[in-house]
Amino acid sequence: MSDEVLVEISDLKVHFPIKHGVVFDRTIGHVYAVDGVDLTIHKGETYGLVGESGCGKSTLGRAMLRLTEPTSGSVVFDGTDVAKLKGETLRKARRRMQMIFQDPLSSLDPRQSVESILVEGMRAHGLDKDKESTAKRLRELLAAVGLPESSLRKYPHEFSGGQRQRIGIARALAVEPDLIVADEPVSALDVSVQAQVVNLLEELQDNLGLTYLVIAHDLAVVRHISDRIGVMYLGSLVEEADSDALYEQPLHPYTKALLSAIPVPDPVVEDSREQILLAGDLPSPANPPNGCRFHTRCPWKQETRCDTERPALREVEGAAPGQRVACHWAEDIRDGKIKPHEVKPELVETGALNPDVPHVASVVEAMES
Amino acid sequence: MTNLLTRKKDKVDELAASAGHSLAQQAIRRMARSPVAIVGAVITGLFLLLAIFAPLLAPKDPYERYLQGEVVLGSGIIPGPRDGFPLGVDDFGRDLLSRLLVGAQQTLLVGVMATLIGLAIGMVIGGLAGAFGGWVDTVLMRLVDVMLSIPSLLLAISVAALAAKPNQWTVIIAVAMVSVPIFARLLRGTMLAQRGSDHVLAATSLGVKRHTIVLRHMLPNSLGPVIVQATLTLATSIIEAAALSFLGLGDPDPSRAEWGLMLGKAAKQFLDIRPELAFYPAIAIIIVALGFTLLGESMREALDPKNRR
Amino acid sequence: MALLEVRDLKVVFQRKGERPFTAVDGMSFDVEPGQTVGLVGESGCGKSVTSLAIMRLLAKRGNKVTGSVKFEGTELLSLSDSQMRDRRGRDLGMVFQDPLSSLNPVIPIGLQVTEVLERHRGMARKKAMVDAAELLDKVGIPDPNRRLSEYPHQLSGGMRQRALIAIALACRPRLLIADEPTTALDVTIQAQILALLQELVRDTDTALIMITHDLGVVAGLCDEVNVLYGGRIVERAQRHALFAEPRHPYTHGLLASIPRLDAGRGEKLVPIRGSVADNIPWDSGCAFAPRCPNKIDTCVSVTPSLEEDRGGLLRCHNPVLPAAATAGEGAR
Amino acid sequence: MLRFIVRRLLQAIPTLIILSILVFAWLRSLPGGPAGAMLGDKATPERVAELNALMGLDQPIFIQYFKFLGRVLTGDFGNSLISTQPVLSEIGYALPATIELSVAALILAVGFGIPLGYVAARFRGGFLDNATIMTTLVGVAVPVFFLGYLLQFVFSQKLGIFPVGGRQDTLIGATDVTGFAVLDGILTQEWDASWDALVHLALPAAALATIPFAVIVRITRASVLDVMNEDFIRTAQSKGLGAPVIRRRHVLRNALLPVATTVGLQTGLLLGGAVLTERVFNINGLGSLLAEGIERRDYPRLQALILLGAVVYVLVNMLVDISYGIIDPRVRAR
Amino acid sequence: AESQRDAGSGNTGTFIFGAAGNPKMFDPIFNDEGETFRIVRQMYDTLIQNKPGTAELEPSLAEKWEPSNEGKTWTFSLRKGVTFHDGTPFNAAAVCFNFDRWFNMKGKAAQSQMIYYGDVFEGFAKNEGDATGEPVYKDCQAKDEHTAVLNLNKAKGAFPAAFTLPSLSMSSPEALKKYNADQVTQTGDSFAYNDYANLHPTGTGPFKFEGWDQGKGEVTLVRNEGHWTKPKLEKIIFKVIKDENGRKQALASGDIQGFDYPAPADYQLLRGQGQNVLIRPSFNILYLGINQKGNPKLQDVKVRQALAYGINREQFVRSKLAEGSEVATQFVPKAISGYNDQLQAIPYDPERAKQLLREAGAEGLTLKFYYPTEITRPYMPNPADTFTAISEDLKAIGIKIEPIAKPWNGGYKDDVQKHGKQDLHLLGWTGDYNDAGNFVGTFFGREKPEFGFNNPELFNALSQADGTVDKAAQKTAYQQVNKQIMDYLPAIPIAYPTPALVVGPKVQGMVASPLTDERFFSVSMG
Ligand SMILES: Nc1ncnc2c1ncn2[C@@H]1O[C@H](COP(=O)(O)OP(=O)(O)OP(=O)(O)O)[C@@H](O)[C@H]1O
Ligand SMILES: Nc1ncnc2c1ncn2[C@@H]1O[C@H](COP(=O)(O)OP(=O)(O)OP(=O)(O)O)[C@@H](O)[C@H]1O
Ligand SMILES: [Mg+2]
Ligand SMILES: [Mg+2]
Repeated sequence: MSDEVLVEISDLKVHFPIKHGVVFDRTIGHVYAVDGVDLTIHKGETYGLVGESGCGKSTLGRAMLRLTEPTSGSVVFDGTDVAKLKGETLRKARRRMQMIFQDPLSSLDPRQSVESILVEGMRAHGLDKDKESTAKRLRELLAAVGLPESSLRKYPHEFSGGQRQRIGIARALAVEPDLIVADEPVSALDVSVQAQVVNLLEELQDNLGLTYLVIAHDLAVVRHISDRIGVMYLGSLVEEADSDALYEQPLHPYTKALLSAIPVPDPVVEDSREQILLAGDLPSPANPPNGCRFHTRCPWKQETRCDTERPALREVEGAAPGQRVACHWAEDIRDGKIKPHEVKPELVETGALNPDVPHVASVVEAMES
Repeated sequence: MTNLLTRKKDKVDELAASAGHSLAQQAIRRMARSPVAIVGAVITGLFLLLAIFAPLLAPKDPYERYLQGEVVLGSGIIPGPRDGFPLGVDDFGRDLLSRLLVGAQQTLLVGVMATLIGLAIGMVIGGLAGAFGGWVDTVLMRLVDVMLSIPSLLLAISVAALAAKPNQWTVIIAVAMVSVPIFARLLRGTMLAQRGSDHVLAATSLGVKRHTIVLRHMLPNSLGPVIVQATLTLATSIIEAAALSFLGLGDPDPSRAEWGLMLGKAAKQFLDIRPELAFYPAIAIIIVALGFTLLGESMREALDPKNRR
Repeated sequence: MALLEVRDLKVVFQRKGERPFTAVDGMSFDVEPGQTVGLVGESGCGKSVTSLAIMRLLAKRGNKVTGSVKFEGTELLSLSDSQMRDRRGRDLGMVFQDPLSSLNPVIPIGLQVTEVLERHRGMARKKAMVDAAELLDKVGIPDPNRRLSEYPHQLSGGMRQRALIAIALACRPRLLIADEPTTALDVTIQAQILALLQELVRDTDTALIMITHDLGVVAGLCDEVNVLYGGRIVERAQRHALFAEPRHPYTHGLLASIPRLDAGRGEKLVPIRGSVADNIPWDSGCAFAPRCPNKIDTCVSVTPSLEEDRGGLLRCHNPVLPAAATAGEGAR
Repeated sequence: MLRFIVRRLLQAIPTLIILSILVFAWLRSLPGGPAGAMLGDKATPERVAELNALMGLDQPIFIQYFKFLGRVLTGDFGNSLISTQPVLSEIGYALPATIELSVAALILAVGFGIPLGYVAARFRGGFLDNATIMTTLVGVAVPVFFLGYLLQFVFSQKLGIFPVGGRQDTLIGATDVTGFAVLDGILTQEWDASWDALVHLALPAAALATIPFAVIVRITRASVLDVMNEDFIRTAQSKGLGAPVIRRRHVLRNALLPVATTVGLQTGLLLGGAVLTERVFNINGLGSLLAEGIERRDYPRLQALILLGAVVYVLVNMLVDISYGIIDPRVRAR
Repeated sequence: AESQRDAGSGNTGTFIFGAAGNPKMFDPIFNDEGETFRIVRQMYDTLIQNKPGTAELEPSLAEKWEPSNEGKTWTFSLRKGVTFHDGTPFNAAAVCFNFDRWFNMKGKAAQSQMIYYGDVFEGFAKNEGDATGEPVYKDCQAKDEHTAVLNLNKAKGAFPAAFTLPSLSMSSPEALKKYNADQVTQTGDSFAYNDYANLHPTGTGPFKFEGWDQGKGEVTLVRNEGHWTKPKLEKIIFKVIKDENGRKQALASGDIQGFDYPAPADYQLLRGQGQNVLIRPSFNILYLGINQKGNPKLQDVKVRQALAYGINREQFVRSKLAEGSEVATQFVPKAISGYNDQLQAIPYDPERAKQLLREAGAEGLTLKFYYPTEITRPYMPNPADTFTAISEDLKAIGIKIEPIAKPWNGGYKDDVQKHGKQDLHLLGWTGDYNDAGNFVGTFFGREKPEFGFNNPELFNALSQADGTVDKAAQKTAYQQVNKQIMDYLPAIPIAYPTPALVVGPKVQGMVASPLTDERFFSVSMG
């Protein structure tokens, strides 16, 4: 780990238009999936991103790699703004940033052998100079992720979940990237196998000096592997801190609640744990609340500012170095000056913009998808 | 570990089932156990053999007017079965059995070519729409909508009537046009699904070139349903061609031994005096169409991830 | 007498042309009134099949259920279909994993709640609606009257799960079976739902069978925990005992392999090697043997039986010793 | 809901415009031309040329198109070349027959298809199920016109149960009110006329219904099976609900969704099949108009019929969408 | 509903005839099509008519007709006491009104629809269409109440037979005026007619128009009580059944009591059911056209003869055509005055054919053979079968055939008659009235793309024959011409098919006409 900055994201926004129309679709609103995120990742570190489902973690990760077009903002990767690259330069730049997906199987083309999966990226970047060196490289890759050499001729469906994820990791490694974005790398795996992948990721980082952005909704996993953690809520970062600092002294009410909500496999801890139960549900990202996005569920919500002024991510006096929080009242809450109160859950309006409702122009279309 | 989304895991299983390579093998294995599939395969197999070797199998020249002298339509006489003519002759005194056998070849030709042409055009349209999305998709799909909004037989009739110089290909193309929108929509659907899929995203993030992604990843993975549909289309094409023949829009060479043509003519003219002339080709068409349908349906069933376990 | 006595429950799936598959293999456990019993295990170990077998909700064909399930002394497995229907929803309630797909998308929430009241309480629709609103209110759904006429897709995930719970508890059943009720939900919502369940069960003295793969959930909720592996119970203990001194190498391995929020960074996780696919059939030894760090020769030759062990039950030839806190070293 | 309907209507406009252009361009590119069709046997080349000039067919094609479009928009499809009657009134006369036939076929297909599909699903894998599937597969493989002849041969010629064709006995002297023979009989209380019309409908409707019937059976079966596997059915069972309630309240409604769509798509097939059926059973409906129009290159009639077909198709599918909205609240919400 | 079938068993006096298509409208002058003529004939009378069952003339509205002035003047003595269906009297003024109406018809649209008038009278007072020539008609005078005098600008062999044409039927002047009969409008691709044509046709004929139910496809006529023929039927219904099988079955089941043109293959079957198949004497000709411009080899008469010898017409006629059909010996049928009975049919002799081809150096000849689809004609019940039979025969003498099928209206007539794209083609002709010129004059009277030859000698002979006013002299002239044609062999006459008419067992008094000119006044239901 160093202080050298590898990625610097500033004011990144990704808004997905919601289309709807009579004759021609027109945009009637946006899903504010990522809405103004600033974030810095240092070389060699693991940055963890947590948050509830739908808060924009994956979108952020993808926008970083330009797999989703950002609406605005910049993603400076090692000096170049990825958000502005085009065509062939973008394609070339992709070599240095790779992704690991949640669902190991669907991210592997079922018709490709492992060899072909691994060689494809190398070929795209001219790394497969000659047969011998390629073969050597393949052996290295397999060894690195702990798969037998005989795997090369096999197809993804012939592997177990954990092994498939290893193939996905090997594919990412094949092009010798600097940064790997891992989007829920273990959440689709059996409980007993998750640790294998987590350990592998850590090992690879040690050996290859990789930089990770690990996305998960599971704070325990994130805390385990990350150096620093960003907590997301409704498209923006609400808190960012070193892994331990975050656990020891969460400053944002949401972080507090999140931490307290996670069950620990230890009855002793569980029995004594004091939970902050949040009321209500996550509002729709298409219709985020004004002011602080969290104010609708916040037990520390104040009369002023919270529902009008959107708090920026800031450092707080007396907090751990590098800890930043987006709450107007962080200090007062920490110091116990403000007491939590009960929150009446608000109705979360679903309906037209509900992601559960398929958006189709006609039934015929719906049937096909 | 908390919160393992088993829901998502189910999907993984499903995908494992539909994974390309295993998919084919599993499907074949499952089909080998299904009587429906076996019947379908046997019928289609026999039909294919028959079609290929028809000229060798036919006992007589299907175009020679052996018993023409004995045909007197004015008195309603078309000679029936007799020595050397086990099924009798048609209204030109030609051997019916030989014509039926050779007809398999023509029928197969019509069915296969119509399907292939429909498939080719449909795949180009659907493939472009699916690969590019956006306005290309919008424009192409509007076109397909239009084709869909004309009932299939009308579409075929229209195309058949359009031909300046009708020949066998007119029928084939007419029938092919009917399946174009079906193939186009099917391929587009699967391609679009592929577009957002993780493995395409993975290839993009690896920096694989766009056309390579389309051709190497998206297209091959979209083919399964298309192949199933093609098998089913073969059956409907044969029937559709017969309907065109019936409406007088069929093959303009009136003496060609083709089931649809034979059926169309006999159903109109000789149902009262010699119904066999209509029944034999009709039964042949029904059996073959059934064969392809059975095969296609069992293939669809076998490929359906829902039926796994 | 226990409220529910499950004895030697066995479910065999048999499909034409395929080998029979034993999903649940001699399961026995008791649930006392007011008690919360946990069934924990990885995906595919037979948790859901067990619960469905108890509720007699498995398909009529393609499987064979043997053994005994006694509810308040009545053998459920030999009840007639209609007698069993009378019990379901009244004596036995059930909550499923996915709240969205477990609610009928085309019927208003209200009707889905009142249905059960009408069925078992013989209430008229109007009266049932009033009760339904009360129920929704009790499970914490705001503005219940309005929600009655809404459809499932108009509710958020957490609200849907609350509605499902309301349905399951509508007739005050003696036993509630919750099959991974929070798996599809976010942590903050999960916490709400778990708290709600706990409260309802406590208030009404309902017994609860909690099915989950999340040891954390079990730790906070259950009185007694059954750990399942390959369709059999491999370990049973009171929750404190189980987490303090896991005896079965599988239980132990699970605990060691998952990161704990309260453990610091850097502590290496100890994975269980292999995967569930490596199981061997129970009749030729211990199913877990191929993945077991404590494997000894007998493990692959003699099938272990469930035996008394320090106040709980254990199915293992070579259990983890309490001292061996570092066991599982051989996991790699 | 109203907005939803309006929107679906407006969405159809571009489709119809493209269609009109295609239809127009296509018909104009056909050899022969209307004059030939009009003049029949006595058409000398000179007369044909003269008529063509008279009808403005020598003008640039796009001018012809706009003139055509202008007339179409004012509801004027011109006169049929064959009958010289206004196409619109021709269609008006033929429409009831085709509607009667299609509706009867649809009623047969839906009325028998859904219950049978449902029963097949309930006894999945059993004899009844297999027999049903086999029947529907065979049903799809039989050419409609041949089936028509077969039915005619067996039921009217051999058994004499049903009339061979037509819509009604000529001499029954039914009073014409709406043009719908069955309905007219009811309106005027000429019950024998209604009955006669129904008897005439039986065979053609049965022939026309086969394919939609087969498709509906199979879709129903598949979707019932799908729904029966849904989690919410398990929820309903866990409530202790009886099978009939579950079936009625939970299975059927959800299972009907895909069936509704299929029914919509089948109307396209019905129109095509009507061409063949009407021919075989000698019904003077749109199908015969069309067949005759094609044979004799009756441009005005063909244009009108194809456009009408597309409009009907679009409308029916809109109705399906609306019914979908009624059944499924998720669609309504949009 | 008052079911008439149940009301009285047996004779109800209603005759239901199965029509193959909808009528166009009922103004005879604008019509050119058989389905409509069949109905029109029952409602209107012409000045002269054909004697039932023949092509001989007999009085109708005119009791006598007299040519004078070298055939340029025709004097008609009219039947007395005749009234139109609207009650107005039929007289010489009405006759002249009709002739003047036709002659003075205004508007391109209207003129373009008067096909038969154009053929016979060649021009209008003011020609608005391009293709019409000098008018033959000069004027008409009502000499007295019952004598009409028609003056022509030139004599034509077609007269007086042409006065039997149903197009030249007499309509009620009152009705014509009242219902705007002359108004024919053209919009877009099509023509629209007036109330007279659609709703109020008014003639003097044995049956009156009652109604046209387009929904059911039924035209109903009722008896004209005062008609001099004393029609027996109370009512005639023309019921449209477009499908041939449908008509056949409707007849079998008693839904209809007659239809036209049954397929030859069904004659036996129909008779077996007790139906009466009435075979019309042939008044038509089916020929194999030869286009000499298409292939230069065809300009050699030997090659044309070879084709004639190579076709087994005997066999074709026997196996494919109806009984009574005969192999054609020339281009006019027997019933036509001018038929040359000296001429023998060219025999089937494939060896001779090959020999001739060899002599002409035309072995291995490849010919484009056109045939029409989507049509049946009285002279060609099944074009595809006809094509098959002939082309197979020609293949047998070593000629290669390139088959080209075209829809009748979708290019066949254009290609064959206008552009002459073919080498060989199938066509034929049904006579309109008893006049040889109506056949051979139409075919070979001038140079045409259809046949692609220029034979001034032949053209001359034909026009002279046509101009001969004396009937006997004209007959001899045509016999001569027919021989000349067969020697030159510009095409090959194949057969004189006999189109039939079928009626149910109870139908009596139906007389089949060679000209398909059946008038139902004599029909009764037994
Ligand atoms: N392509 C897209 N078009 C429209 N909306 C999108 C798209 N992708 C994501 N969204 C919406 O953006 C929001 C954020 O999605 P995202 O996938 O980034 O969430 P997430 O935090 O990764 O959630 P999860 O934990 O469920 O993966 C969601 O409401 C989602 O519905
Ligand atoms: N209907 C069935 N037919 C055949 N096998 C089945 C059926 N239902 C379940 N099984 C099998 O029985 C085993 C146990 O399934 P069960 O659903 O009980 O697992 P689980 O413990 O609930 O897992 P999860 O955590 O994924 O829900 C699995 O291997 C499964 O494949
Ligand atoms: Mg995500
Ligand atoms: Mg489960």
